[in-house]
Amino acid sequence: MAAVQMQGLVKRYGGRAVLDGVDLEVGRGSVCALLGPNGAGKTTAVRILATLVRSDGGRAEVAGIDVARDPRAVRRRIGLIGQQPAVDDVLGARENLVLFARLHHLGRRAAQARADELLAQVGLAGTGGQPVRTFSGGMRRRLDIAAGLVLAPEVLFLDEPTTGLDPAGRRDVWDAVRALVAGGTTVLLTTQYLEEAEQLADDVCVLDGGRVVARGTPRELTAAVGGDRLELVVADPARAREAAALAERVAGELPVLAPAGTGERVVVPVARRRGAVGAVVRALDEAGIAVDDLVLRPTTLDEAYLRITGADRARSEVPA
Amino acid sequence: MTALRTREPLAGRLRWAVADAFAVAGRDLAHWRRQPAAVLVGALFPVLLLLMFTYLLGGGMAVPGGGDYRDFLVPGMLALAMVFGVEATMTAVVTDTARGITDRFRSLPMAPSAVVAGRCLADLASSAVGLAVLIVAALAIGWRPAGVAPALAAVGLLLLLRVAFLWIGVYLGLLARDPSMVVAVQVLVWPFAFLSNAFVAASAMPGWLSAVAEWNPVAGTVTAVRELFGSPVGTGGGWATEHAALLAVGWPLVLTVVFAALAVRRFQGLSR
Amino acid sequence: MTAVLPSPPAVRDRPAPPSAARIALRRVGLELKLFFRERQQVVFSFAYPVIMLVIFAAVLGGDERPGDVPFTHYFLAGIAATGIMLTSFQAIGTSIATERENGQLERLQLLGTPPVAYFAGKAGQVLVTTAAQLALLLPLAHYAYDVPMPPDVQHWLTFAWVAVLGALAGTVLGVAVSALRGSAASVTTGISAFAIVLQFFSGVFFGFTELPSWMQQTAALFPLKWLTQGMRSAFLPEEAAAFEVAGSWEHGRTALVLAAWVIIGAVVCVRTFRWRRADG
Amino acid sequence: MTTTQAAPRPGATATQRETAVRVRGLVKRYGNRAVVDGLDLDVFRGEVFALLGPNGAGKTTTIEILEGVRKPDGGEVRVLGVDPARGGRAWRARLGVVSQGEGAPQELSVREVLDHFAGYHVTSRPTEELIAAVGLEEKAGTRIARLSGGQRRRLEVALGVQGRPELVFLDEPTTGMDPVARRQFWELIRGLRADGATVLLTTHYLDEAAELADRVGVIADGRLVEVAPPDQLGADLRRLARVRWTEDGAVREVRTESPAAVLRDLLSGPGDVPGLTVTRPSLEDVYLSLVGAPSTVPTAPEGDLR
Repeated sequence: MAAVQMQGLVKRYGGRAVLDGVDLEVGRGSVCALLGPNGAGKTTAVRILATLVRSDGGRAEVAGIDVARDPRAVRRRIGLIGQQPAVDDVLGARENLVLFARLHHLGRRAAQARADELLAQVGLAGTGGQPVRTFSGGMRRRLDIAAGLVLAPEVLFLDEPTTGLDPAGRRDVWDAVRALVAGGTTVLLTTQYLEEAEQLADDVCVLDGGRVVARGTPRELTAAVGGDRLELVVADPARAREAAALAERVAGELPVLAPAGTGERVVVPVARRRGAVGAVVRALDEAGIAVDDLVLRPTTLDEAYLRITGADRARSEVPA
Repeated sequence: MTALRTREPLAGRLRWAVADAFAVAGRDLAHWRRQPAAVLVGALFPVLLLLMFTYLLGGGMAVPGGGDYRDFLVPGMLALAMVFGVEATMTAVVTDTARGITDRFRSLPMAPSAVVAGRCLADLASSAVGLAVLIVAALAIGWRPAGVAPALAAVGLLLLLRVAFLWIGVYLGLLARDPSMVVAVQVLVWPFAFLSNAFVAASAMPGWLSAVAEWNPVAGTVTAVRELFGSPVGTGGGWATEHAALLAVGWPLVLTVVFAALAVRRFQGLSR
Repeated sequence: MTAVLPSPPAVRDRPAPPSAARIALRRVGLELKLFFRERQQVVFSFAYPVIMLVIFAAVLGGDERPGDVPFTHYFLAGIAATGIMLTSFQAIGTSIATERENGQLERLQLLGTPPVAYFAGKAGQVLVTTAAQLALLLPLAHYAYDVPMPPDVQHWLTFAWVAVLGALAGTVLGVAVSALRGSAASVTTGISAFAIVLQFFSGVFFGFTELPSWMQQTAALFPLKWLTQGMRSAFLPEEAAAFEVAGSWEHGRTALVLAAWVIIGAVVCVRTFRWRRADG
Repeated sequence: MTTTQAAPRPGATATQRETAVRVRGLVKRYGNRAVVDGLDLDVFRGEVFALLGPNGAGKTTTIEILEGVRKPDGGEVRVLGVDPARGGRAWRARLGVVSQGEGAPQELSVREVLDHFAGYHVTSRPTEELIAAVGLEEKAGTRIARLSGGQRRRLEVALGVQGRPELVFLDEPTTGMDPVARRQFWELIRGLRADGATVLLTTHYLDEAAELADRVGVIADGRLVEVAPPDQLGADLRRLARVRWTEDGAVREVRTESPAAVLRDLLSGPGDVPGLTVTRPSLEDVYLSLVGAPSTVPTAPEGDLR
């Protein structure tokens, strides 16, 4: 059964359709990343699912419950971490968390204990009673995330959760999300940071202009755009062309030459043909071309995304 | 998939609604602890006004039907202090909405009523403190209530008035997009205050204005509280003055019902 | 859609930045545009003096003030002064506190905007809105309540310089109080409370001579008292001067105090102006 | 399918090493906590310098001191040859700043904001050109209050480069921008650089630093702990490659300094090696180990063949 389900979801603001018939399903215990340009309707979709906004058409269910019909039952099962930190800035970090824990109906003791745990988890344990007003953007963000995790929710909505966080903070958040998912939580995540989607998401859904323009696993999306590529740096730049020619013969596609730090970099698209990597390496070895560096890297989701929503605006539907 | 509705027993839900309301109110009380100056200024402003009016108008103002102007003014000021509370409520609501706290509450499994009930509790508590300060100040300049029991009844009526203005504040707070609207309300509260019997007896005003002042939502409370405190009432006046006690209960109830309904509608409108 | 900016010439020796006056002019345009886009603000700025005039005229219309001056005549001067205070002091103090809180001033600082140009923008907006407000109030007072307008050119001139100096002094006072610590909301509340108390002290609602002397002396430190007195000198007959505290209109002193507020205040504000919120 | 590599970086070869920003022993304390604690920094004219570091490491404070809006407690600072604390308007006019705040009036449209602030510079870039450069064409008539966070960020960037600055400070400029906007921003920065402007930016996106910067500096605990071109940062760490493949349904991994040799061994047998990848520590791995955060960088070769 799907933990999150949207069918033909429509939302208009002043005649303009922000969501224009969105269908999406997120399986229980999985992570789905909602991607799309600024203003594509991602936040609106999350706010509808989190019962903050009513849709103008279509249906949305969270944990099997219609969000319009029984919002309170939905609220008991969700956690929301919105784009703007929503915490009381007169109070301190701990006071905030105790308040939210109390509103999740934890007892006084339990609320305080939970607050302390969360503070330690997001690295704010040392802030004492300092009012949140004096926090930096990153600290506020961490507090906001802690506030969304008071109880492990059945479904967690994360709206650009790591915006403004440093790489270490980002990894902390990812770890926290993974731990929740391991415990059975379903996560719907929006992000502008595609590595985040690659790291966390089982499924990716790209929104553009209020519609779903692509959907699939990160692997499927990247495969639809292009396969892996093999990047080699040959020790002797003079033999780069030779290496490229060899690679072309073996892999069957035209490699690209580009100068690298010490030698010459050859980029060989390998279109996921099994054995191509081994064949290229073997052929080079036989020809006596020494390889300094060799990296096989998949086409990134970035590249796939840019193709899907990017400059050419060519919309490619990817079969799910 | 059929929606599974979990029905908690009513008693349990009620208990949580109360607990949630206290948790929300507790947050405001924590604000007091952190910003005592703001609370102090709020409480002292009506005191300042009381002293100023007593001092300024005390000599020249004759109270129709006799009596000391100071004794006439104190109940009026007490009622106006409740009216001024509208600004505090509005500011709190606007700020919470602007900061996303309202949305945070709306996404929590708490009782939706607790957001407002908590606001109610906290604001009533702060108004009660304000009343106490103002009464002490009035006692200090020589005003004396008639007895303890009627005085308590008067305080009850005043807080009832505060409830009405609380709802007006909640509604206006939800209506306002940014804090600059609060200034507008702060300024417009004054004409409202002058158009009542708080400073001048309604009977001392010219024709149509006298009627307006008599039917002002505060007027019933002011007159009833004057009677309860045994302060001069300012004679004359029509039906409205005769039935002050009725209006003192009726007006706040009507206002509460109307503005609570508007506020709830507006609150639900947030999800548009 | 890939747009690379075309190359500008590599300028090392760039010409001097635009003058403070030019930026000030731009600020005035911007401030006016912003003011009139905030509809509620416009309505209440213009409505408040009118409402107060109507109410007070109705409540106390029969009264007379010292020197047999009908209440409405006396009160128009007060309410015109209050209106000016509202559009200058109160509006400016509130808006600067808000702009500081939401980071608009930070941008101006980074652009190297001279504070004086920023103030000038505010002042320009104040002068325009004050003029509009008075243009609404005076005809109403004249046609609905028979309040006489200044009888001759000289009185109109008095009215003009008092209004302009008063508006400018109010602006400076607004800039000064915006520096109070705390959130924009708390500064706003503080400013409103201060404005109301100042109105009572300065003889807007009551005859100034009826006030206790400590209030008179406190009020004399702030522009509103002088503004109100100056307005009375423009609207009331010469004989009424006898009932002022000093027994005369004190034009010289009024000009002096208001100008001092404008000049000394502006210098102090330029020196001490904070573009950012204080840390912590 | 064709792949292109990033353009070569001529900046590294330039011999003029004139500094646009020069900092020695910078100290800034809040209370008794030193946020910046003896920082040295040189940014050369014409280069793009990326400052990396954890939240709270002192990046923003440093930049604000360079902008002259915060006073240092110690050390020497020169920006375009001028002490920022004494920089006048002529000095400021040579700077462009994109701070973390948002300073545009909410009631104005994108175009109105740009038109207004154009008047603060002697030579401003034309509004339409700026709007196109940050990809806000469709939002040009929209009021700021209705823009999304990422769109506001783009406007801030446009405002920051409006006055054709010689030196641009960008504090987390792309936070909240979508990937397309981010790439557009990269183009914009490359354009500035090509025109000879100096750029100092902070970012939490290491791909951005790798893409744009001639040199990267990592700040930790208020000091600069390493400065190098992005592909040379943490050279020791990077020498270790990780070779992975699948064997009997399990993932095997070898960490080595000479992946080619391992590959030769692996591929010497007949048939294919499924799931074969060779990766080197990314800039992010290097960065995390520099700032002392737990990372996945191996410290010594481990694992064995068969």
